[in-house]
Amino acid sequence: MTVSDEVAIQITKMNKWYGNFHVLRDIDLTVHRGERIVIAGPSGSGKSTMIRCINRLEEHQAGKIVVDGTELGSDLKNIDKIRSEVGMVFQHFNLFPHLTILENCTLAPIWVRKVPKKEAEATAMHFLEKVKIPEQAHKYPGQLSGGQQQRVAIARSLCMKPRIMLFDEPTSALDPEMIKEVLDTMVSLAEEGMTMLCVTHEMGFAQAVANRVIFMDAGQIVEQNEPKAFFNNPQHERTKLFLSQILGH
Amino acid sequence: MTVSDEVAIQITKMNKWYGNFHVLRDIDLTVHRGERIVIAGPSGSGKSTMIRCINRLEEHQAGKIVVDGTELGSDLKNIDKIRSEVGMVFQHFNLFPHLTILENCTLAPIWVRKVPKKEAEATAMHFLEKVKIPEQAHKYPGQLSGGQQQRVAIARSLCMKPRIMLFDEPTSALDPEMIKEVLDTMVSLAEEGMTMLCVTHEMGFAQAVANRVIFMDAGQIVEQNEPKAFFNNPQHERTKLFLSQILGH
Amino acid sequence: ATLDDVKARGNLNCGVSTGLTGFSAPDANGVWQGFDVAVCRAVAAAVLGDPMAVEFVSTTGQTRFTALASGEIDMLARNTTWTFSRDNDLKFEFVGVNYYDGQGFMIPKELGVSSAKELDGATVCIQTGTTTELNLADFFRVNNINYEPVPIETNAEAQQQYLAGACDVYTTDASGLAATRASFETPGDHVILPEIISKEPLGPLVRHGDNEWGDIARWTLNALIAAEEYGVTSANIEELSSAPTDNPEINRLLGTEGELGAMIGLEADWAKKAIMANGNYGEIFEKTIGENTPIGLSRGLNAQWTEGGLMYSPPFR
Amino acid sequence: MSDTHAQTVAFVRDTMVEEQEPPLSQSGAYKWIHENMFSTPLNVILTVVSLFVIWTVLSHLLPWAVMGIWDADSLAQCREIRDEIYGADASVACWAVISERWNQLLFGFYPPELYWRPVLAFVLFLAAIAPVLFASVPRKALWFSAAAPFVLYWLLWGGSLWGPIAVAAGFALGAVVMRFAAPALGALAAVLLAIFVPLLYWFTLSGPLAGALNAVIPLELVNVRSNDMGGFMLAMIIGVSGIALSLPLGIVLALGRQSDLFIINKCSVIFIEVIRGVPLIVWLFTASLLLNYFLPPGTNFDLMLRVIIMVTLFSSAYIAEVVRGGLAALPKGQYEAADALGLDYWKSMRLIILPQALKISIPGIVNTFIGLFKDTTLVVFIGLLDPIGLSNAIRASTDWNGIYWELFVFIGLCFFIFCFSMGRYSLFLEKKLRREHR
Amino acid sequence: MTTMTDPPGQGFRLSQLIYDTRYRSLTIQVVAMIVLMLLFSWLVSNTIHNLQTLGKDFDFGFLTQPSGYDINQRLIEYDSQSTHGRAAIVGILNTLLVAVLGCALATVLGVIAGVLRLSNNWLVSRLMAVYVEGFRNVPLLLWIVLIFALMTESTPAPRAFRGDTPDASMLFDAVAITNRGVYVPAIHFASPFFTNGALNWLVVLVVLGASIFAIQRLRHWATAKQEATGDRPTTWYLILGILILPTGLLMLLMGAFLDMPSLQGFNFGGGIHLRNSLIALWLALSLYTGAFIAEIVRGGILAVNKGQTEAAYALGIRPSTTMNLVILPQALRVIIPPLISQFLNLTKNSSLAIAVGYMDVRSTLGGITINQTGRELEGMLLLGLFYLVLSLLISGVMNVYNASVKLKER
Ligand SMILES: Nc1ncnc2c1ncn2[C@@H]1O[C@H](COP(=O)(O)OP(=O)(O)OP(=O)(O)O)[C@@H](O)[C@H]1O
Ligand SMILES: Nc1ncnc2c1ncn2[C@@H]1O[C@H](COP(=O)(O)OP(=O)(O)OP(=O)(O)O)[C@@H](O)[C@H]1O
Ligand SMILES: NC(=O)CC[C@H](N)C(=O)O
Ligand SMILES: [Mg+2]
Ligand SMILES: [Mg+2]
Repeated sequence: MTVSDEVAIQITKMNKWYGNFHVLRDIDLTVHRGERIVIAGPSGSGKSTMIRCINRLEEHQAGKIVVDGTELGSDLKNIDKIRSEVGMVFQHFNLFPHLTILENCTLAPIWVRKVPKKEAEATAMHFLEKVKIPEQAHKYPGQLSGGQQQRVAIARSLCMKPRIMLFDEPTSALDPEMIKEVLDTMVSLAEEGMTMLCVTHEMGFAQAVANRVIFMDAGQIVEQNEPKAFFNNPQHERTKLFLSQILGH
Repeated sequence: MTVSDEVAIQITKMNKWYGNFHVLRDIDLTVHRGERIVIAGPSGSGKSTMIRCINRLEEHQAGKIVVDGTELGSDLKNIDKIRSEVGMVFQHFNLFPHLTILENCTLAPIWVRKVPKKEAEATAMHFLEKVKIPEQAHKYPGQLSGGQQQRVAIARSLCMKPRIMLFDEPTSALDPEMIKEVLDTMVSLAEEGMTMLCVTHEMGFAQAVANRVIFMDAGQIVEQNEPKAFFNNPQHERTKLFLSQILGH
Repeated sequence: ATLDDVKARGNLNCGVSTGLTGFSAPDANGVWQGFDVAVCRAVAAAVLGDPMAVEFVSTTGQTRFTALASGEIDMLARNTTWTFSRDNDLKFEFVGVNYYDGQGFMIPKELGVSSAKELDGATVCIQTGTTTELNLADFFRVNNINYEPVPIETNAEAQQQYLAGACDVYTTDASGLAATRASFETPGDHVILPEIISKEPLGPLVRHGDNEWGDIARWTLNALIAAEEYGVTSANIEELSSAPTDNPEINRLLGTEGELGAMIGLEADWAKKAIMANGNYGEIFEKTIGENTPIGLSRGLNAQWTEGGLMYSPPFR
Repeated sequence: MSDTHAQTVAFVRDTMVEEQEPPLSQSGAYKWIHENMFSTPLNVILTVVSLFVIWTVLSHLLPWAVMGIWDADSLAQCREIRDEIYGADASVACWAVISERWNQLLFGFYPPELYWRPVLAFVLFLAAIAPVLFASVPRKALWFSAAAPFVLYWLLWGGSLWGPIAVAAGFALGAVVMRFAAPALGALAAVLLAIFVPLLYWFTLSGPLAGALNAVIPLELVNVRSNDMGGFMLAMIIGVSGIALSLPLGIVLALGRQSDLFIINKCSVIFIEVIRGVPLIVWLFTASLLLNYFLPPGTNFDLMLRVIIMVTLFSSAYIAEVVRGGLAALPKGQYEAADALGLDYWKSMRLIILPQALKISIPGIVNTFIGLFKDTTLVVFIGLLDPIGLSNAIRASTDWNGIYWELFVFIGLCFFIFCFSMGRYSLFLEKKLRREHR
Repeated sequence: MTTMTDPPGQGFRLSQLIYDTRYRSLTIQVVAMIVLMLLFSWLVSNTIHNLQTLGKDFDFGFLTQPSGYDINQRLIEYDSQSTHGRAAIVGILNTLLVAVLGCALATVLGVIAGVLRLSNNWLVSRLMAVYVEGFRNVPLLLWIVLIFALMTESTPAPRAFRGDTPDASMLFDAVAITNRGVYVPAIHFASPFFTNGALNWLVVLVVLGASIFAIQRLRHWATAKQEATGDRPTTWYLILGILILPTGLLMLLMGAFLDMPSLQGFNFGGGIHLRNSLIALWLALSLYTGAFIAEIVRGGILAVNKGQTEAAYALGIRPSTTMNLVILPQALRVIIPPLISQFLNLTKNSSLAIAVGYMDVRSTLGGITINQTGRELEGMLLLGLFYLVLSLLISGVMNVYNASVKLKER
């Protein structure tokens, strides 16, 4: 688990509004290759919005986002390039219900990366094995449990061989027994050195694998630090309040 | 808490199939008046099915069920008689959302027992007080919390002055804070000597009030014993496995 | 029986056309007027004593027979042609003929057509559910010329389509053509071709199976015709019926002699009331469609037999 | 874990960033117009095309409609006025036909001096459905709703008030029988009896009873014949009675279709499918051509009544499907809870299931009603004078021969206003139900 | 294992018919059956009795009698000497023709309007809302009548095309729009293979079918290639070529030429005559049903979770590919069942042909035939049966489809 000096994501003075509502304010963030960052913060603080800006699911209105050396703007080519290099896992999995697990995993490689079908399937099976559900490959998403579906969603992203992975509360829609299996998968990914940005409230996970924890409130980054320091010695008032709430629970 | 010799429910060699699937196999069970029985077992073992057979929400195909001296068969009069003597509380409360709490409670007494409305309301208020929510009598179920709803469901059953109460996982759809209030209500019922059959995984409750714990698996009664012996010294392999799982959890 | 129904109901349900000037159309006050309407009023007068006790049901070519068969109307007086199959297959009973007619064609003058034989390729508006559509098919087939039929429900609709030029020719009974043309802004721009391609004896009809009722309708119509023949008019009828005259036929007709009324289950002066409703056949004709009306039909075939026409009532005896 | 960057990344914000206004290009009318109309080349094309379409339609329609002439006795006079004001080439509407025939379009040939009756009936009708449609109206008002059909009938058709009262008494009789027979005989027998006794009463007693009562206290209104009713009033009568009458039948059919009893289930299914498989217009023709064949010889009633019967059967099939949806939407637990309390089938249906299922079904019923209301125009083909039928009659008169658009536009507009607002109401209900049920 | 026995010592008692669940349902059903039979036989006996009084019988013989009337639009040979049965078939074909044309156009209109209603162009989406609400809330009959009136009143009569300086002229010298309908050029063959025109068309159709088959093969090949190499070859120009060239060549070979409509006598001759009645009915049905379909399409697209699009975008899939591979397949499952019931409605609504004098089956069999023969019972029965069979067929197809696309769930 080494962090290189190479910059994977560079966000400078990024601002975003929904109508007149100022959701993201002066976000500055540098993520190095191999870093694993956990983003925490109260609901509505703009966590999802921020990571969705990184692969342009939302448009930012001011400032600059550079991913892997490519600046995100309205240039469609850049967007396509970045999207195929940044994987994303959603809270509600968003698997394609009309396709089998295998087809879910091969769809993007075949149509975006133009990988031959055979090869795409081989890759897919490899990642499905990694998330420990190769035997479900020919079932449909509706036939799997929530935890299994989330693992498929991770495998599906991995099939695009992304250099960066974004997770938006990947476990919050799951039953407690299933949370563990998904977190395990994420830990093993982290161990392989994947650059990861993860919005989560699983503080155990944060302490175990994160290089850095970012705390957001009211659309801004309020505090960031390495996990140990962050949890044991929060500086900002809001961070303290927040931590007391979620840890006391 | 005395158990009389009088038999309240007598089940002999009862069998039930869903299509070709043999859900209940050779069930034999005698419940005495005043007994409080907790039924446990893994999911799908047939617990719900068994207690639903007792008031004929499900039909059994072989064997005999005698409730309070009346045999459950295809005779409608007997079914009506037994249903009005056996109260049932469901996992999802199943209150009638279009009626107020009070109306929920007086409906059956008025229409089945032909009790005058005034009297039925007096009884209902009495039982609502017992479950500690008389002040909610004129609200609608949708306005109450889950725990309150479940207590109303219990009061509704009690209004029919049943001699036997069946509970099917009455607390499993509730948030942890609410479980206690419902269990308290049930304990106070138990203390009054009501004959109770209760499917539940609340082992604390079982130890506190049950006379007997029945463990079911794969449609059969695998083991039964008084609670202390059952928890401390399970005999059957499956019981041990099951207890290790739910207690270890 | 129909007679009892009508008496119990207190009015007569009479089927008429949806609107054909001179034959049946409501006037500005909503009161139905016309040649066919007069027959209904005469029957109502004979049966109920009140010519206004009629409920008019407007029917199209297609709905008229079912309205009659289903009992919705008691009689149909809607320029309907008496044909074999209507009489026998559709099970109706024509009670007589109140207008002898034939099918003709109307065409704008500017097209310069002078004979129906020149209509090759023309678009022809016809009313569906009529004899005209059958005659038309025969006529063109026999003469081996082509045409394009445009089926239309009502006369009003047909008139509109014809005037808009959606069809070149409009064909129906010659009387209907005259009536339609009379309501045009410039009737002079349209000609009715000389060919009459069929016989169209038009008359009122009732259902099969109730002969009593059929007789009432039949003899009411005959009474109107006979009245003209004997010179009984609305002007002199009071006088003629106040005391027996020296013409026994008139006496029997007007009920001052004999028991004819009782024989068909009506009062003795039934025919008098019928005639008083709108006058005798000739008077009705003159008032509604005669030469002094905008429609301007001459008596022609419809003159009394004594005048060389076909109107001939069997004797009242 | 690598700590190489730990020191460099630690960051605590000391001053919070204040909320700022979005950049100018991101707000206000400029952004709205840009985003909503000109964001891409395709969008620009669409905008231009739409503007063109709107302009074409309005530039033809508006002057025609707005400059229309409201005061004339006939089309010819209308044209004269037009020539005077605008010149001969102008194309303007002649709304005079509406102002002249307005009453006819509303009431058909209903006697003008009695117009107050349908108007009053309409007001009463609105009052009667209010408690059904809006939960906030006191429940007691439902009694008025139950009585309304008889009052409305009496107002519209006239005759003796005792007739409808005697008929209503039959229903009351049924209810009484049900109430007293049920404990003694069981529900099934009681239901049968509660159907049979009123039937017997209607066929034997009710007529003479009404006659006798009327002789004692005459409460009569002038009779108006169905033939004289027309226009929107006719459409309302057919639509409303179709829905109101088909509701009970539809509920029975829906219950039948949900039933496990093979024969009853299949009969309901066949009835529903047959009715829905054949166009309404064919059923209307059947009503006008064939119904008399199926009834005892000599029965011969009003075409309007026959149409109402047919429309009732027709809409009952649709209502049945709507109600079935409502029944299916109820959780199984409701049925089970009712069973467990010892309620029998009829009681649980009446007290638990139907009240909830019907509430869920109201939007669907309203939509069925809209469809039915539009379909009432089909009665023109069997000779009833609905608004379209009346427009034909008006066009056939010499005064208005040659007028089209004004009538069609007016009738269409009336239908639109009515159906559109009903549609909105049903949407509102759907949303409300979704909120309540979640 | 024991089997269920009756309570001992009790024989069958009559009260069991009502109180015993096993017999109770039987009792109810038998009672219902008896009531139904009684009702049914009452209706039948009434009918028999009524027919007798009227002196009519129940006989389908009229179907083989000559009809005596002409039908303007006929897809098969028919003249006034043909039988009533054949007239009915002509009517059925006309009904099917307008239904098929209507379904096709309604789908196109509906899809366009539905998609445009979701457009982020405010003006366009409002315009489409106006279209949808306008058509949905006004009776179809009124639309049919309006459109028919629009066509007869605002288009010139054929005679306006006549003369040296005609008031009206043909579009491109090929299409004449008149108040009797639209005349468009027809294709005829100068050196046909068969003397019978229909057979020539059959040959053309066969070749066209073969081309479509070839296109299918081509697309298979493209898919296979994509699976093997990852790249999908561009095929649209090949597809276009295969579609047009063989058929075009064949038609040239057969001496295809355009038969232009031209004024002949009273009317235009030559070409194909699309009657006003057909066009008005077709347009009205399509516009009306299209409004409903637009709502269905809109609902279907909205029913696909926004997360699906986002997931596809996040994977780097392009919007157009996302539409094809992710949104449409899911939306179609939601769209197609109600779409088919709209087709059913359209087909049933085509019976409103009566308003414009279009000769559908209701007008021939259920109109003129009944009127000329007085066989209303038989005629209405056949007519009802025809519609019923048609709807059952269509809903049968729908059920098969529903079963085949049902999402697999746990
Ligand atoms: N499409 C939108 N339009 C307007 N406001 C939005 C939109 N999406 C989100 N918001 C608002 O933006 C703010 C930030 O939302 P965001 O989803 O990023 O929060 P979050 O930190 O992810 O919260 P949570 O933990 O609940 O997911 C919230 O106040 C939300 O209401
Ligand atoms: N209506 C039914 N048709 C077919 N199988 C059924 C039906 N209801 C239940 N089953 C099956 O019968 C078995 C026993 O079900 P039951 O609900 O009694 O289990 P349970 O012990 O109550 O489990 P749980 O703890 O999950 O409620 C299960 O395998 C279930 O799948
Ligand atoms: N045109 C008509 O309305 C009547 C036509 C013709 N006399 C018939 O009876 O069929
Ligand atoms: Mg979020
Ligand atoms: Mg259970």
